[in-house]
Amino acid sequence: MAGRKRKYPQKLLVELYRNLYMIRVFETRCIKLYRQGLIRGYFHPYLGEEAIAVGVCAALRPKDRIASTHRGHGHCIARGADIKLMAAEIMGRETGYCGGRGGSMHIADMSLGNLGANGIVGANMPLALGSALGSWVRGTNEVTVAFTSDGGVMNGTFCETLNLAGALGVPLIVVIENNQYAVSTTVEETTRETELYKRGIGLGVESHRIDGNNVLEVYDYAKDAHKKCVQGKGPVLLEAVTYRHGGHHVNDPGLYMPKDRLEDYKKKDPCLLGRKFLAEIGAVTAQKIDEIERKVEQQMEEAVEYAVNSPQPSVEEFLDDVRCYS
Amino acid sequence: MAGRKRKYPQKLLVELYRNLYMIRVFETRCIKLYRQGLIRGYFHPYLGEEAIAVGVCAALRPKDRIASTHRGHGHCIARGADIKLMAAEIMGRETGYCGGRGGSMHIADMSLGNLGANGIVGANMPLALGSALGSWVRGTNEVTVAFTSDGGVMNGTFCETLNLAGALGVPLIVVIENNQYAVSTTVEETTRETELYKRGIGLGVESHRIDGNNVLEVYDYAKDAHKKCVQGKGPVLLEAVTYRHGGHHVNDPGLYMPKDRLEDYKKKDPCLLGRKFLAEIGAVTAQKIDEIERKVEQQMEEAVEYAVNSPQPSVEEFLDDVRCYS
Amino acid sequence: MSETAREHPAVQKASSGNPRSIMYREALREALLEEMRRDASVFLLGEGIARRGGSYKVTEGLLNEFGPKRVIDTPLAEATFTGAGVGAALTGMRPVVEILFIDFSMLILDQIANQAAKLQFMTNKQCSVPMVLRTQGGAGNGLAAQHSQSLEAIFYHIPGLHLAMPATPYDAKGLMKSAIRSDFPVVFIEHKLLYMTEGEVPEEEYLIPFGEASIKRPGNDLTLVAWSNMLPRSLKAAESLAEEGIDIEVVDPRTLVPLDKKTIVDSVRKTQHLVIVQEAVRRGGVASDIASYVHEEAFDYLDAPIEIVAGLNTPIPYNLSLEKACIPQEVDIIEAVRRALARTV
Amino acid sequence: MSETAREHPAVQKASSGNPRSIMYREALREALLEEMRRDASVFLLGEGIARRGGSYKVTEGLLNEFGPKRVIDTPLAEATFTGAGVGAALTGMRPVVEILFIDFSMLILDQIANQAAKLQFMTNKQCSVPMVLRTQGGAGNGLAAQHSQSLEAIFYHIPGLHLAMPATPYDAKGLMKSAIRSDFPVVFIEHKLLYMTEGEVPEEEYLIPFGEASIKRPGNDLTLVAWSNMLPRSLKAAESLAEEGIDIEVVDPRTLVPLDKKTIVDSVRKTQHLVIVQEAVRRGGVASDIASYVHEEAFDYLDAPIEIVAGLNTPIPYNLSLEKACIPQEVDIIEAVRRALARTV
Ligand SMILES: Cc1ncc(C[n+]2csc(CCOP(=O)(O)OP(=O)(O)O)c2C)c(N)n1
Ligand SMILES: Cc1ncc(C[n+]2csc(CCOP(=O)(O)OP(=O)(O)O)c2C)c(N)n1
Ligand SMILES: [Mg+2]
Ligand SMILES: [Mg+2]
Repeated sequence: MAGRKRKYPQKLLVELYRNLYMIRVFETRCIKLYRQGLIRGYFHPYLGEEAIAVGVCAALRPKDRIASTHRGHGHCIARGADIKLMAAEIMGRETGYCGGRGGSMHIADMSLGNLGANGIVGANMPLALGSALGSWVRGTNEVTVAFTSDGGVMNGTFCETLNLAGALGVPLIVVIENNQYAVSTTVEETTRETELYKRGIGLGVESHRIDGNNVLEVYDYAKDAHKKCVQGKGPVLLEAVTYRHGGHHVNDPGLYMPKDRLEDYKKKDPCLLGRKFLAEIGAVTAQKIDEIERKVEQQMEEAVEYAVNSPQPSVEEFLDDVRCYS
Repeated sequence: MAGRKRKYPQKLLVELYRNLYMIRVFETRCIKLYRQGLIRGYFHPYLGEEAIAVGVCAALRPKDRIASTHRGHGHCIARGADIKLMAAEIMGRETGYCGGRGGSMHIADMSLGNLGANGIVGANMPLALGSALGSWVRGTNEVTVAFTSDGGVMNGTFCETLNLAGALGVPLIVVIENNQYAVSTTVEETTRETELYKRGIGLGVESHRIDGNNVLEVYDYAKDAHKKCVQGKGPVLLEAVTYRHGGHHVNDPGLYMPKDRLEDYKKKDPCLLGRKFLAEIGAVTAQKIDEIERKVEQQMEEAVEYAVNSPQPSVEEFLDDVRCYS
Repeated sequence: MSETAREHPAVQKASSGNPRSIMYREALREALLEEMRRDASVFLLGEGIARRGGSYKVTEGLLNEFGPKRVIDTPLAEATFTGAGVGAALTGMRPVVEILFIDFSMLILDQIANQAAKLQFMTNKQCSVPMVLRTQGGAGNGLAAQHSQSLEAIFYHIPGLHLAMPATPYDAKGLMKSAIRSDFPVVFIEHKLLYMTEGEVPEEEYLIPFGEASIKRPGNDLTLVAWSNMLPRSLKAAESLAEEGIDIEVVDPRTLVPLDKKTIVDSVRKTQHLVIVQEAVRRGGVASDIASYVHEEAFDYLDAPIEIVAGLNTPIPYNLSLEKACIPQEVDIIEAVRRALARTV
Repeated sequence: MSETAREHPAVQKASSGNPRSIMYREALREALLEEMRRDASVFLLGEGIARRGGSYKVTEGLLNEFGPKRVIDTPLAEATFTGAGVGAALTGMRPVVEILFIDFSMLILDQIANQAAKLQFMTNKQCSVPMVLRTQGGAGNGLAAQHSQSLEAIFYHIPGLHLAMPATPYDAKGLMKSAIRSDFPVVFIEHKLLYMTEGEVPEEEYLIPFGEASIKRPGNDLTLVAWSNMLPRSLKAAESLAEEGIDIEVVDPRTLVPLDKKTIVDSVRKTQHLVIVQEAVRRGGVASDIASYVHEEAFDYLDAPIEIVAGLNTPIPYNLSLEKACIPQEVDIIEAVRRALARTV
């Protein structure tokens, strides 16, 4: 892709940066809320990986779909979710995306084609395949993106999904978010071939390894992959290499992550890069960018206020609701 | 491997051919018994694929182990099983390998390191991995062979197993018996990359595609793979290409198999080839070979007689036996 | 159970024009065919279902009519093609996924129990999962431990699934049509010994709602609850006992989830005796659960302990006489009935 | 149940030197440590168990002592590393495989139900599968539908498995040691809310045999059967009721397979009333099965229907008050006891 000339309209660059920054702010603010006891359960921040969700989702059309992971807030926001409803959900409120039933690991917004986060690593792959398969059966051409992870790749569903997608030629993009760790276990410990995209090649599927911190590189590859899928030339596999800015979840200090490695990755922080692209390619002034950032921060505060002031779900209604399962 | 000079002692060639022919005779005779109503349940003949089991097992030491498939008679015989006990088992007799509890799909002989056939396609892979893992943990160097199939490769356990074996470096040889069909479904229909060994490459594992009808080629590759495993350089993946001589099981006429294709493969019938090697490389006379064949046929008749005259299992003893599961 | 009515249109009893007898497998095929014609979002996924028409011929000829996009032969990747069914269902399709043997469903439980069953709930009803998992269970052919199990209890225990186990061609067809139209994920368990059995099935379209038991034989002395292949066996036992003047009511729940407790409890209140027959192993089976409801709701009506006739707690052996010893036979049912009635005195 | 004795050496009651109180998770760790020291064929497989010492610190420090060949961090390939445990067990090792959450065990059921549970049987006892599957279940932390289930009923229904669900540090240690020495595949279910609870555990080595219930509180008026995290809750309920003069016997089966029916039935014959408390969903749970045995064997002793207090038939919600509404609470147990006793009059 080096040397390729793609035009990036200012509008796109603004959108990309706004989303990068929104994820950054959302996660940072929610971690604070977690520490204050307002959020419970598992919470896996997307900090440091923002460019992947943002770059990929920018390449999609409204009718396309995504299937997300346990680390799903970034995908959600990049797909256009309402952060009010997200915040309310992870605080377990009635007004949240899932009425407080789902929490962080299960946020979905079917109206935006976001089939939801998933608490079972690897399980979203078949779901995404099915979504793409439905398009293929109907002859419509919605493209589905399955986000997965270096850990998810180790699960049998990865090969099964990519293989079947390849056999049928369904419009599926699989994006590996290779942040180099499954909790504290490194990729090196769990496979002999650490370039994970090569598994796609073994299955005859077009596969690339890309810089997951560079939102424009991600966008470029996703755009191409999307085009191929629309043309019936799918699936495509993208391995986006990145690094977490912290531990596995909010309660993991990540002491096993070498400090210098983290420092290196922070130098190519996806938000920093995104801001740089906006300034240099988009020719947006620092002042304008600051304005964008303030706006995002303000939206976040509104979301927090909304969520904090939202009611708890009613136990009676809940009991009524679940009677259908008896 | 072309041009390689390996010496094949006459003794080895005799052993190989004896086993090839034994499988041929066993399956052919048992199909007859099936038609006569003496055998029930599923029966998947190994006819046409004999060279794989025979070539691989000839490369093993007594202390090595194998994990077999639903199409397991060939592996069993090649590993040195007593065909009397095999025949008795598939007739459901008390004297059979599993006391009539197992049948064709579950014959095992732990004393020979044969961990058994398996009715769940793909499920023997993790079992074989565990067997190799045990050797690795203990620091002994028994090698384990996992036989699998073109269908089995499609299951997630294939990639998971090969990947974990690779990560740890355990002494495991995976042998794909690619007979080009899963029942009536072709490999082409179910994957975009029909050269199945490439999946191993994607996982960083040494992988080869070989002629599954040529017992010497199979033996050569298995011998090399075995050596690597003993040296701690495993795992190794071998894809042995072959073709069934009939339908999927005894009741499948295999009408979907193109006649000319089958004819072509019958021209390189593993038994024919084995006989040729014995005559040409081993310098054994046609008369001697005929003698070997007669001996095998006689053993088979003895096995049938043994099985037919064996008692049915006692229901009372059975009921006593299974009380431990209550 | 009022949701049932919402999900499943009421029975449209066939105006029995000319009754005809067809096989269970043909009844299932008709159901698939009719629903696929009616609704383009219905499609089939499974091993050997297209070109080969299925191991039991249930999908025979469907490839010809509907083409390879609606009748799809899959690789042996059960977890993933099942999950693909779930994903397709989430996004507007009505897939019917076939797992050849219920034994292999052990490979797909994450997609069924953690995904299909829970997605509607976890998303607070943003979506539903209108898929059918067709599978086949039971012993009786010498297929041994990994091809003979009766595993309905596992699905029965997972909230969010519906569960049908028809015993007759009539029920098979009517329930399959309802299953395909249901917005719940439905586990639909056929029995390998039933495919070739025959029964009357009207030409006219009909549906059978979930959650409605069927009284297959009315009677007054004892209630016999049985489903799937234990139904014909129980009916035979009832006939044998009728010759001695014992008048048995045979109730087939047909769907285990939702379960028509009312019909069962009403019957027991009338007969005051209950025998439940299940092919699955005794420990932790559905029979125990049904017994627990009846015990609760008809405690004062029961004249004798509820008898459960069930499979032995063991894997199924290959040898046919051993296999037989593991599964309830007519004689076992008759003995249980006698035991239950003997206590009365 | 006589096999139990064969498998598990009789309890070696600790000569209570100096009683000390340790946590459930520490008790488990001690069991692993002792057995690994005693027997070089014992090794551990799981996610994050080596370097990180496990999510609940049960395997902390074991990597240091035993090295990376006996404490193995695996990739997220549950089906395969579990199956590798089965294969290793088949060939002379005694693996302890950890599945982080019992919810994820839905990924490994083929290896457990079709392989581990059946191999001894299918090979006519040519082999055994001496492996332990350690896993953890239950709700109570706002972990939502895919990290909160109680799924023991599924394992309970598969012949060939043993099943332990200890509630106290003492039982956890003694049962884990027996599990590791057992020649049956053992499913060992811990509870996430119990890891930090404390209890007395002797310094001296001891084993607890499978199939022996423990009467955690003797009493005369009613029998309460509860296991895992429902035990402390039931004991609390019993204490509350004791203040009103209601004298409850609390029985913890400790192992569900084999199940010590005798202790339960004897207790019910004495108290004539039974309440069973289970965290798992009501439908198809183990409680129903226990009820069915008691119903059979103590029919004439029961003065009132057996009460089952169980989880709601629903996936578990994230919100804490909704979660609480799904799981039996002390007050639910107390109410059930009152209902059961009220009928007597
Ligand atoms: C099937 C399954 N196994 C284990 C877990 C527990 N778990 C949650 S996240 C995680 C690590 C995942 O690492 P990776 O897949 O690389 O994703 P990342 O967290 O790095 O984004 C584990 C082991 C799970 N949720 N699902
Ligand atoms: C998990 C699983 N799925 C499906 C089956 C049913 N089945 C038995 S053999 C077979 C075809 C297997 O083909 P392949 O794996 O290529 O082996 P082959 O029969 O060609 O040796 C199928 C679908 C099974 N036994 N196990
Ligand atoms: Mg990762
Ligand atoms: Mg094949």
